[in-house]
Amino acid sequence: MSILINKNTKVLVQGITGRDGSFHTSKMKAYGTNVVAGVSPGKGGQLMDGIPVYNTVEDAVKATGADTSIIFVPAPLAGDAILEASEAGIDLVICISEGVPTLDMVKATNYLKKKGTKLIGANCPGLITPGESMIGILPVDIFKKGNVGLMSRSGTLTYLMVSLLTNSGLGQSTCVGIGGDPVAGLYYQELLQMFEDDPQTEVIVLIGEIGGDAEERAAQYIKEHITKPVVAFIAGQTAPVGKRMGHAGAIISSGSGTAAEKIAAFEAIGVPVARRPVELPDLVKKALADRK
Amino acid sequence: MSILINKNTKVLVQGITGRDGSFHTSKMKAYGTNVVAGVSPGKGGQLMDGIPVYNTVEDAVKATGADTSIIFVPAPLAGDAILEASEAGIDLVICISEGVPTLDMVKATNYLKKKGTKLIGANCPGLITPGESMIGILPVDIFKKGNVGLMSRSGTLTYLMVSLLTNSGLGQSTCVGIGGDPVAGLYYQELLQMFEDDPQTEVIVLIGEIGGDAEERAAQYIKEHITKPVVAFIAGQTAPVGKRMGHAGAIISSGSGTAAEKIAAFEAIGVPVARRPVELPDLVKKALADRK
Amino acid sequence: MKIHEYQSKEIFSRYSILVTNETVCYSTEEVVKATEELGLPVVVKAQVHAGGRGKAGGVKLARTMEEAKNAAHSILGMDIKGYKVEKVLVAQGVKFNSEFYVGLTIDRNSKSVIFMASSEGGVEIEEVAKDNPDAIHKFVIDPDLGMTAFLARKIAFKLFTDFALVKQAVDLFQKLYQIFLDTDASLVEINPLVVTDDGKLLALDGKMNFDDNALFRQPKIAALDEPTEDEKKEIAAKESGLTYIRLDGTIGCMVNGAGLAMASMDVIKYFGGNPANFLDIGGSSNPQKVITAMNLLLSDKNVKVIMINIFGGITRCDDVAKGLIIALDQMKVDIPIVIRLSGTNAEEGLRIISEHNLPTVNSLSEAAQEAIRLANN
Amino acid sequence: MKIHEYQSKEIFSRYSILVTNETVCYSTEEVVKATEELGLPVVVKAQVHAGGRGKAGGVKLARTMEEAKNAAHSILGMDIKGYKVEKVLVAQGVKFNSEFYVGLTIDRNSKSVIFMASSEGGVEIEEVAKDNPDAIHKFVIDPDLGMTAFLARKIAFKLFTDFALVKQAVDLFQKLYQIFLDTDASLVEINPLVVTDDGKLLALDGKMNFDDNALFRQPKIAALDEPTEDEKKEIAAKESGLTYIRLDGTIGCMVNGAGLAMASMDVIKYFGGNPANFLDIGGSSNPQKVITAMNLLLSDKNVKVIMINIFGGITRCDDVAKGLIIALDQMKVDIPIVIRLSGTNAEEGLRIISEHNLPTVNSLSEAAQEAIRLANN
Repeated sequence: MSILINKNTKVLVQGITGRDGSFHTSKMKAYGTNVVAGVSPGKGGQLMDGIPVYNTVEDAVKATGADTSIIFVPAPLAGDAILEASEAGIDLVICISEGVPTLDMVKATNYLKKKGTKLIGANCPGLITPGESMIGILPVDIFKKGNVGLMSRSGTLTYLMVSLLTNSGLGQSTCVGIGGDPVAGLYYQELLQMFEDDPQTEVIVLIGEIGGDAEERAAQYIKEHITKPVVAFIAGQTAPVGKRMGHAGAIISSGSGTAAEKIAAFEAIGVPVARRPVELPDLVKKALADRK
Repeated sequence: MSILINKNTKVLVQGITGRDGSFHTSKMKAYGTNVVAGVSPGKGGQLMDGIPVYNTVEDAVKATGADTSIIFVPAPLAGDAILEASEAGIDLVICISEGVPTLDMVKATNYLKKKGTKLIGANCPGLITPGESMIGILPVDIFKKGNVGLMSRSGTLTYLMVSLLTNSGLGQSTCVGIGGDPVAGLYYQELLQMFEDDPQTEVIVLIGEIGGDAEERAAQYIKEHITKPVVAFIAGQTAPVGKRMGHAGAIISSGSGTAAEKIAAFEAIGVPVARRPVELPDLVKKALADRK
Repeated sequence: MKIHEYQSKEIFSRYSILVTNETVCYSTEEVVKATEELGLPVVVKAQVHAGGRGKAGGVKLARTMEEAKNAAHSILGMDIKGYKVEKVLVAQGVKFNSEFYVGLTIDRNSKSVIFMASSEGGVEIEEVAKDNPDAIHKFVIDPDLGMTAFLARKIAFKLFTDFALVKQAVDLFQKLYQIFLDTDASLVEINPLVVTDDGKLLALDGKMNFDDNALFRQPKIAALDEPTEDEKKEIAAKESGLTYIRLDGTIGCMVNGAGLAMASMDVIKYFGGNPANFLDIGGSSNPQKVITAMNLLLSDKNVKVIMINIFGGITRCDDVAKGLIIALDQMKVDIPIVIRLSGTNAEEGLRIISEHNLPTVNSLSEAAQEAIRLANN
Repeated sequence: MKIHEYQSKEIFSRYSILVTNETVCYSTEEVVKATEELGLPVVVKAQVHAGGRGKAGGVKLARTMEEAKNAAHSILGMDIKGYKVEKVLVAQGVKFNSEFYVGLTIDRNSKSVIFMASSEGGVEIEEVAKDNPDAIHKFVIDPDLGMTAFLARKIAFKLFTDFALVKQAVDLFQKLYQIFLDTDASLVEINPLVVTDDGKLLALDGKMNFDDNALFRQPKIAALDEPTEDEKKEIAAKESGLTYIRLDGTIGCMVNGAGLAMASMDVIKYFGGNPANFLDIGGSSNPQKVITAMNLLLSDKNVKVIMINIFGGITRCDDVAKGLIIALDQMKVDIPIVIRLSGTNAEEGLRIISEHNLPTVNSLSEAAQEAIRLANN
């Protein structure tokens, strides 16, 4: 088992003929991801790395039965692409595009909620169920099948964390990059519940960062609903107030959204927080050993 | 039994302090309708005919548990009033106001659908379950408890029809004025199903008029889903093309929406159509006698 | 409310939709001048609030100045479905190689704005709807999303294969939807939408109708109204709280309620008579309203008899009867009147009317038959 | 992106929201002239992109011309939280009897625009949020409905009992939401919103921030940007595909990825060092980007050592190493560099770097400790 995706997931790539879209499509395909279709308006009828390209998501879904979509279109068009995927009946949308206007995400997330479509991102590296399916831009070599469920607001930091886990013999069930934007799709709460419900996952790693209060809310949710052990890391302990640290959502606004608050929230409910990335594997091992 | 309303329905009046609102509130109350609250922004705290007035629907619902709302506010404000009622958790909204802009109704009906709120109108006379509750501007004296379920796009024509039925000894389960606007709330299809499911109702009267193809769709629905006898009347056999006959929705557009088409649609599926109002009671009696 | 083609295209232009170069003209001289400025060929088109101008001879292509002059001469003053042509639109001839239909309207069933598109442009869409309904693509627009780029693309791919045209169409469709919302339209139509020889989408003709209920918040649109004489009467009636529509029969009708008014006309027709009008006086017993209504009926010289049909509901029949008596006392009515009252306090109302020596009848059928008898006298 | 108070109020004015009569001034002379025109009393307010102006002495009431002059003199040139005051706003004094707070922002949790309102206006809202959170009313705005009249009324009734004020507030709140949407704002705030002596709602102060991701479609807003020198550097970096934020430490950091960059800074801090900056060079191995990044780091005179931390993902470490070598070959770097590579092809990358006699370390902790040692040398 795993969460969200597995080897049967039928993937559609929106923006498949673009530079990033075509590059990562080939990478995904090479990993074994079941990429069934691409969409690129005006390029319907072409083939990209053997994958049929359609003008609209509706056409692609009708022709191939794709149930999951990954979006590589430029940020100004990403909100529309998310809506198109949802309207065409896609179940899970992964938006890689960085720089999507927040109000576009407000509109998109609101619509997807009504339609029951799940979204990951925008501004995220995607997700992977090691050995089965990778939908995103993740470096597949560092992942290994196992029982750690991981979610993170960051990209390369996640790769570092996953490397450390894998090198310590800790494989992963599913790793989800939830993205660095203030308004995004699936977040800690939903993913915590999915990992809780996933038999393969035995321990959950949550990698947060400054900005907003999602980590505090996650702590509350863990306290009330999660029985599996959780280990956390929070980036940005040295970030100044009022500056966006690379991610649009990583900003401390007048005294709220600091790493210290988030770390305190987790530790208050008994979730260990690694102070440095290198501490993570041991904390995970300890959590596994300590669990009832 | 009855449909939509009964003596337990707790009614809130939006626009209770206006000329029409106050007049008809007293009429409803006199009939025995359970009017529990009124709303009139800026007049919260007052009493109208003994009924407490609130500034917002939310306040009124919290204080009184009202589940049904009737709207008497001026047409430009009616769309907002419908939304307010729905957002505050009202189950059934009856909008009397005439002249509501169509795009306001598009917005309102779309929102209500998502919220699961039922709407009757706008531009309608309301509805009555004789002997239990009247929510609208209907002349209560002509109604009599019985087994005819009636729905109509018209006001005074309905009163005439109901008089004829009552005078012939045919009482009514519930009579619903669905209103004369092109975009309206509950329509034939939903009400036909409610009457079908209502044990008290033994025969259904449908009073239609020119404009749109709702009657044709109703005929199709009756054919497929309704087992109880239905009798119809269609107003506007002499209406010219391209003119709105009083009701915003009563217009024959380039050859569609004529009375002849609607009558033909009903007769094609065996629903008798009265040519003159006076023929209705006998057709209803015959339908009751003929039913299996 | 309807507006003329040229007014619709002025609105399109404001949203940067490409339309023909064109000028409105009120005389043959103006047509000549406009043709000189625009250059030949031109198309001269009657500007009236009626469909089927082409079939009626209201649209003419002019390849020479002589033809332009003749077109102007023959079209100006022409009568199209009861509308007198007082102005024509002189539009620069455009070379194009395909014609499409696009339109937006309200769909009662989905309770939404609907977008219609067809490759069979340039002909009356009602005919396409009858002969080849599958040729019209219909798309319900989700009010929460509006005309998204992806929906516009989905529609555009139904009409075009050339992606350059698809991109133009996406922009055009989004603008049309915006126009629909911004103006509280009930219909926005381009027919035909053409692809010009240089690959541009251009609105060769345009049509817009508006939601009368929303005109209060659309003062700029309301200002475009050009009612005919009959429509002016209808508007004046509306301002007095009456709904009046003139027809061509001999029996003037005065009824309370729109549905009942239609049913009353139907009953007259059923017995072989012809109603002279639709007239709904609403729910009031105000004598002034009755006087206004009477004056409306009497202003129609075809009216031979007046049939009054009132159903007392919230309004009591005795009140209505009193209003009627006061009204009739104050004016001279020299044609017969048939009065039928029923509903709340009908007996009392009938008594009041009888006391004033006015004829009353007991049923709508009787009223209609009596009115027909009197009209045929 | 932030704009000044006076710019926010100019936008409010365009939507017919009442603001104080006011003039922006760049010198004491201009302040005197503005005061003459506006009439005494006036309020002189520093225009800088920093909160807490009042506490810093950047806002002064002037009842006489002398006071106005003094206020201008003391405020112009003042430093507020690192921002030099180059202009002041001279605003006509307004008599008012109550102060409120209203603001709109994005709520991450509900993924919607949220409206905040409080009767405790005129003080910093963050303080109210801490001391008396119940005094702030929060309303999530349904994106499908927007700021409906009923929602605006619901909010207004929380602040006002006088219905005349409620009606004004409804209009004001709907306009503020429209401004938020129209400008792709991330924050719109009026604090305080006052009730003037003649019963009008007036924005005494105004604040707006904007979504950087949406500036591409907001050219008028983007044109209002007035970056400081540090911010100009950040913007220039952004244009080269880098995210750079200057801090006040001594260890220059160059990292790929925002989260990793933050974590690297945190590790430096963990071992007692101080990062000089946040610098995310993204996912590229382009030598030009490395050169630009190096130049950014070297332009900061506080930087004593450079720590490079790269995690190879899709980008391979050997490619990054080659980019680094080319970059370092092309420029003179006279401070020590500590390089840490890991992830895809890290070994090959480290070999390439070692061949060029550059120091490499094996872990982030080691890199941080080595950098601190070198910085303290």
